[in-house]
Amino acid sequence: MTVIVTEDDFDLAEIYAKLRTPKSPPSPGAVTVFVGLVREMNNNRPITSMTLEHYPGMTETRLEAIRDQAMQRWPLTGATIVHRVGKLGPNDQIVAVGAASAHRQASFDAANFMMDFLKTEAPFWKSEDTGDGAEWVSARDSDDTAKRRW
Amino acid sequence: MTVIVTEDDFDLAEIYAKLRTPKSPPSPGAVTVFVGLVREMNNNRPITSMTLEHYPGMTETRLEAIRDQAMQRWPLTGATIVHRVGKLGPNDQIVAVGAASAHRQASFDAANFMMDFLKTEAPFWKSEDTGDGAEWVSARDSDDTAKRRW
Amino acid sequence: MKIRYFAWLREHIGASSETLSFDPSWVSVADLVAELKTKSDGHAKALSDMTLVRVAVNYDYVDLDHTLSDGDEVAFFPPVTGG
Amino acid sequence: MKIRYFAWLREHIGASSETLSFDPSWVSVADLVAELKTKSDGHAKALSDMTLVRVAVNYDYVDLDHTLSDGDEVAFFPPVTGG
Repeated sequence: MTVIVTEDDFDLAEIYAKLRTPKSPPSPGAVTVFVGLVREMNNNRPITSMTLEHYPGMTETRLEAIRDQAMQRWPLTGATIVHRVGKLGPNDQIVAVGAASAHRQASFDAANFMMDFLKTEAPFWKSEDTGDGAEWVSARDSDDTAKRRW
Repeated sequence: MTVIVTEDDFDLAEIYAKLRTPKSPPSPGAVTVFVGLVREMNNNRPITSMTLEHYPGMTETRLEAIRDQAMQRWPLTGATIVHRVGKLGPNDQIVAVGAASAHRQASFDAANFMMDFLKTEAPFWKSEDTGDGAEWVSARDSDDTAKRRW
Repeated sequence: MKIRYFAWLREHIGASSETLSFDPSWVSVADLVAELKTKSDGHAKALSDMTLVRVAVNYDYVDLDHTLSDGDEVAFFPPVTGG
Repeated sequence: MKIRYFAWLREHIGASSETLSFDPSWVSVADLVAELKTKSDGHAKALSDMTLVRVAVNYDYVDLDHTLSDGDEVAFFPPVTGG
């Protein structure tokens, strides 16, 4: 499990178990896992559902490239990206990234880096439905700023 | 579950589930969880066991203070610290911190902050046994440097 | 040459993809965009402000002055919002 | 006044805690340390270099010039290494 794009829900415990105990040594001393969830409100209106569209082929290519960059930049024993597509409900899991290392700061930074790059480079688009029809979510300048830190 | 010091192993899935779905709203859009594990080697010698001593009473007080600082500093919907004491083996879980927020960077930063402060302020001491008798682990200057970032 | 559209560009154009014969007079992505905008009102609307549109050729992000080749897969989409 | 020792300080001193009657002539932690060092070779060794020792009074980190009060719980230990 390194990069997965799927309509199915994922199990964080499983992602963590594979990072904690890799098939080959060394084992890590530090594992950071991040999960992004569907928010429940948009401008004070409850979100009834979210649909995630993506660009099959390019999505996997970009996610692999982001993971490879993280593996090269930090001394990681493992890194994982899982992203869902299709229709999701409030509080559903959207994305998980995980990074394992001998060093805690490397695991934090690599996970943070992968999220920042995923947010700006991986071809996913969210549309949120509040019951009055779906609306495409706008990209945020803060995401570009976050990416430029690295 | 906010701050726990225990001899028992912990279940990351349970810690995550409580952060993902708090008893009272709002639910988070982002959850970061960090786990520290017993390393397998010390100076190229395999570690057979590690013992974690702590200062009961002060430990809980300091961990609560660290968690409170994180809750005040970032807009969190939840934060958890779990730390084990007693005898552990290679690859065993030592510590978990988790932070949930509407914002991904707040959840990353709060988890990272709690680990940096725990590493320098929470009264735990590790001794590692490589089969030739136990040795107290030395504190690292890099941990003080990490704390001063915040 | 396969052209793909995503999110609101797909909705404006009313199709997720279309296939065009490569025209050697198209040097850059900008030339292809000019051609596509003549195809329908939906195309014109979707591609009216290219500062709102990202372009990928063969899964790599490119600028409007990127040189096209026959057989390229060209995709047009809004800034991404996953994660 | 309860004194507690942890990690290698506990090992050098051979006890995890001891109880002392508060002496009003001890103004600061440094005065208490000077007194404790006279108690045994183990105490003297454990407290010989206070740059290697952290001090907490009633669960708060303090400096050597911190003023003591009767009933304080004073703990001596190395820099922490948890996490």
